[in-house]
Amino acid sequence: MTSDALVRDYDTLRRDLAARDRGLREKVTTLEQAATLVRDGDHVAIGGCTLSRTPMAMIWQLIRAGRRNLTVSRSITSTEGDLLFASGLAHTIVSSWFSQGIVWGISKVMRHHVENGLAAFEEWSHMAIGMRYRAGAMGVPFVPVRSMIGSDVARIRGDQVKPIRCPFTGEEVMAVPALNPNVALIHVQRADPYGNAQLDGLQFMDIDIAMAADKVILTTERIVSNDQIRRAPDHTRIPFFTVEAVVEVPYGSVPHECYGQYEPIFAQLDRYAALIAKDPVAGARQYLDDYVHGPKDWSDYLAKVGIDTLLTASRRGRVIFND
Amino acid sequence: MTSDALVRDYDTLRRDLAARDRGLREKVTTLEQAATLVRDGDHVAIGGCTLSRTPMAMIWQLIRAGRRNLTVSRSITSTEGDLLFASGLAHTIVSSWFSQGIVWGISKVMRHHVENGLAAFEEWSHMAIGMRYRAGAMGVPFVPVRSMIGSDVARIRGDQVKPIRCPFTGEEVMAVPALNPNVALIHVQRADPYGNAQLDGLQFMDIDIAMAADKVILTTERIVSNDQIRRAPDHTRIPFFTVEAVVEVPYGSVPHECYGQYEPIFAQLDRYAALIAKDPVAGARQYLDDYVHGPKDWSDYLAKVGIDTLLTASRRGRVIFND
Amino acid sequence: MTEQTTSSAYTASELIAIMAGRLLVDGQIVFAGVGIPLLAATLAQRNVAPKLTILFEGGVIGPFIRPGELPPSTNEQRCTRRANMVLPSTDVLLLLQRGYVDVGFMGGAQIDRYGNLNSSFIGPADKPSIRLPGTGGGNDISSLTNMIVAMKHEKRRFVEKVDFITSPGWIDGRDSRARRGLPTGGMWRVVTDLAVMGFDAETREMEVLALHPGVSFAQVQENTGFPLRRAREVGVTEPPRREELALIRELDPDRLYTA
Amino acid sequence: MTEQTTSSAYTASELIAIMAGRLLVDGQIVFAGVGIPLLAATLAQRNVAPKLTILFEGGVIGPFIRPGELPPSTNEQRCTRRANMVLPSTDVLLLLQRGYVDVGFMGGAQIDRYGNLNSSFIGPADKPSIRLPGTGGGNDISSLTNMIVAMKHEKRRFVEKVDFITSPGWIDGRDSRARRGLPTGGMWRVVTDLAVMGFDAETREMEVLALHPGVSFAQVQENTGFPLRRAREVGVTEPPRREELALIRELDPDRLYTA
Repeated sequence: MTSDALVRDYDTLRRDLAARDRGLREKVTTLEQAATLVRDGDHVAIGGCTLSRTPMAMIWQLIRAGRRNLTVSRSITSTEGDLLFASGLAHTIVSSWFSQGIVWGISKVMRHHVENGLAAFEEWSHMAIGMRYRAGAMGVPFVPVRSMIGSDVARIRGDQVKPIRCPFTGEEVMAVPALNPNVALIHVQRADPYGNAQLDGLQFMDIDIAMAADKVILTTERIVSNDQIRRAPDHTRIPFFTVEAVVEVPYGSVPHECYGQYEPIFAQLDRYAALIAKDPVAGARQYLDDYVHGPKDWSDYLAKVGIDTLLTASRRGRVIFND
Repeated sequence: MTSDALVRDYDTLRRDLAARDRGLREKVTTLEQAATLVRDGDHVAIGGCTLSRTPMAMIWQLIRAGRRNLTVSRSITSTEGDLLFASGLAHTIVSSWFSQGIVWGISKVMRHHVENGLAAFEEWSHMAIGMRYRAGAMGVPFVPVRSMIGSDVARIRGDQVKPIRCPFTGEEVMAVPALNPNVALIHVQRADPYGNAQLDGLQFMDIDIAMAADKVILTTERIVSNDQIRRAPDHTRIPFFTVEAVVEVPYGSVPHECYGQYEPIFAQLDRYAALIAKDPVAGARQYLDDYVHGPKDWSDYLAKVGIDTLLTASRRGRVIFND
Repeated sequence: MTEQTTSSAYTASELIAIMAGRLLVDGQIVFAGVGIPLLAATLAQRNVAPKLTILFEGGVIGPFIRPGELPPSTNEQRCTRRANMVLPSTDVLLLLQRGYVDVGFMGGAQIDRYGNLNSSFIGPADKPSIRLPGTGGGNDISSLTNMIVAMKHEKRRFVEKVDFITSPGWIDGRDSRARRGLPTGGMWRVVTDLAVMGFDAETREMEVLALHPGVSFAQVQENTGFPLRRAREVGVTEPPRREELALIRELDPDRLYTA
Repeated sequence: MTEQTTSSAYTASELIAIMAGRLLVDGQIVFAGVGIPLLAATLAQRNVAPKLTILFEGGVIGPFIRPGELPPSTNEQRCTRRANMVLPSTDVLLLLQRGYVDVGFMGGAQIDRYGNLNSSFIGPADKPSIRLPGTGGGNDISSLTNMIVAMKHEKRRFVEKVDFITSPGWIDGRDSRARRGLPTGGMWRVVTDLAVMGFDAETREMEVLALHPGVSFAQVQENTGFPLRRAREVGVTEPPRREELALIRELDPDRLYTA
């Protein structure tokens, strides 16, 4: 399966999943090994949203591993999107919004790539992306929605969205196509060695993404025993059989946040913004050199961000729940 | 809006919801008052499933209040369905399965009513009912599914299900129509006075039912402060603005179970089964007289079930989680 | 197989549960219905397939049922004991549609030559002589995955053509299931107290694969309302072992499902 | 209104936030975007509408934002503080489609005579001079509910026709929105640092409803790239009150959104 077909046909979808070993087995591995599960050209969906629970360590590893030509989708794209473009990892980003964040203005890196035709930012409404993952998760080829209708957001999608008539009411709604990514990258607070994941707080689209994807690469702040998961089964949000790799990566979303664990590293985000403000190409390259290619491993990267900075972010991430 | 239209048109659906006061306000009331929110002829959806989290106290109150001609839907129907038919409360039950439970055999009360044309049991697949509620919850008139196709379960639904062609893949799937009940009856472990509800364990279809319905009548084992809800917002499953009434009813599912609180009252269920085994009509009437019309209130009903019995059921309902 | 490890004193239901449980493979994901399927899957999980993952319609992934506390349906809290995950029931059914499930496993009231199941109506649907409890998740499961059915072998249950197709098997045989719009799944095995049956790969007619100890093909045919095919080699199943019987009696001491 | 309770020393953003916040009514359910809308909704909630329920795109129902800790987007944990509920972001957006939301409230980069918003492209979509960040939830919100937009009043932002309709307003005016397939919602108010505008009930052209203190209609027209209508009676808004300004400065002491 390539990421060219808009909607994978059902026989192929079923066969792709049936071919995978979905049995209860341990999947704990390293970032390096997990990165081998992503092939050049894959459609990779990214969990979390904006500055939240971004699977940054896994993205960081994929850039280091030199993967190319990915199509990446995410509800809302922030600085990780800049790195995906600047590193050459992704040629297309499917998203509803793409910039560092409102307080930092429009992403100059995104602008440079898109305005010069070096890469594509394929825009869908936020709900439409969510419903595309949901259709994929449910194993149906499309779902009807009532947004995007009548706007240019729909118009420029061409044949990727289609009006459809309800067979009961006769009214016209919009069909959005299922999205079944080849790989989903998801970062969570807690998972067991089989890949049963428990998410705290904001879920964004992660559950649908996990169900829709051919396979999930899970990074987690902490690996806990299967026994702990089984004591609170109604907190489990992602079942093990969707997951192909589990990697324990403390501070795995830095410089973004992880709910209940740490807040975004605003100093790091400001530093990045300042770098690309001068020159989006050189600035992004320097950031990649300094923070992605430079460190010998993820811990080294964290050391470069600074232990005081991390502890402050942790304190701020927890203090909100002291109230 | 009557329950005659298969799918309510969107304008009416939006208008019906817009007309309701969805503001943050206290809604604590009594079973008697809550029962006035259900009108004769309404489509009433029932939360829980089989012997679990059945909103029994509310059903009990509706029978006492003499409501008539309801269409009732539920994922799977057990003894509450017998009472709905035998009391004349419902003329139609929309469900995937209807009997007391496999260990008690086929419901003689259901058989009596259906085989003699006194009432209707309208059968859909379990997932189809779930997807009908889900379409209703999402505000779309239909969703595609891949079950019921090719079976007589679909055939006897006639125009209530329709094949639909995917505009992207060209394949034919089955469209099931949205179901937006007039009222949903849902029993939970915990809710605040505004109607924010936190469910433990099995959710069944309750979240979709709550979102799909015009209004929810919530019964709860326990009313907690809004402050408690706000300390664990990711445990909230039903938002206050779907809810029209909140009634605190300890043991509100008896003789069925409530997850983490109490198990089914098997002795009571055996007693009921024995009563209707002899004569479904006289047996059900006697049960209604003894357990529904007889008691002066819900506490009196519980006293009739027996305090020892309730405490034993509570112990058994909690012991499963001691392990 | 020695005398010490087998036993001939067992009920029909125990036999069915044991034989059906043996069809499950470690590591599989099994969507199990209430009754014998639940019992057989739990038996397999405790016996030979510790990594078997059981799904229940109530919205449960990977529980361990406690001996002596079998749930009255697959929708009660007993079903969730030490599960990996609980989720809305619509979503656990959608796992079938997405393709996560290896095998569906349920009981049946009436089955026909092509493995179609009826649990809705005896007699015409508009004026049935018996209104049965209905599909539950049966239609969804059998529409979307490969099926094992466990049931008593009686002539009134094994009929030429079911009165009503509640849960589709191979419909009218050959490629009729796919042509009706069901490209995946299908009836795989039927386990009774007399034999284990499959379906001919081409015609999709029911065929006897193996006879239970002491049962003849003629006896199976006699209890079947249509001509049964015989597989090229009809085997004989290994009799229930003492450990299997001990386990099943530990699981269901009150004979809730194995009377 | 006395000197003691008003103040003329405020930024344009503060003025917009205060004026926009005043449009919210206690008990409403408001879907708020990041920036001024988030700030204005929080202001209203703390000031005059304690039972206002704020929804955020990240999947949040009814939070209380803490002063000095405004979130950088509507998708971080700061958005969830003391919320009634968090839920998947797709599901919070579906609340709009189902009809639970009274009003959507967002910022805008470019708006036209009929209240259509552009946050996607300056110049042609296939070769834009500026690629803007895109719709986010804007398209969904404006397609499905009644809208308040808060933005700076500049001629380059108030254009005859937007380059690209990201978030639909009244499309080409009159009943064109409904004819395009959007039967509900629509642009209700536009709040700027100069005035509060609505849309003519028939033609759906933008019209000035009220001018902020010291602003003339001519001044508003001068900063608008199309001819503005005047409502039958153009009012003058009450100036920001000291309490409102104090509150907004308490909420945003670092001037994250109100510089």
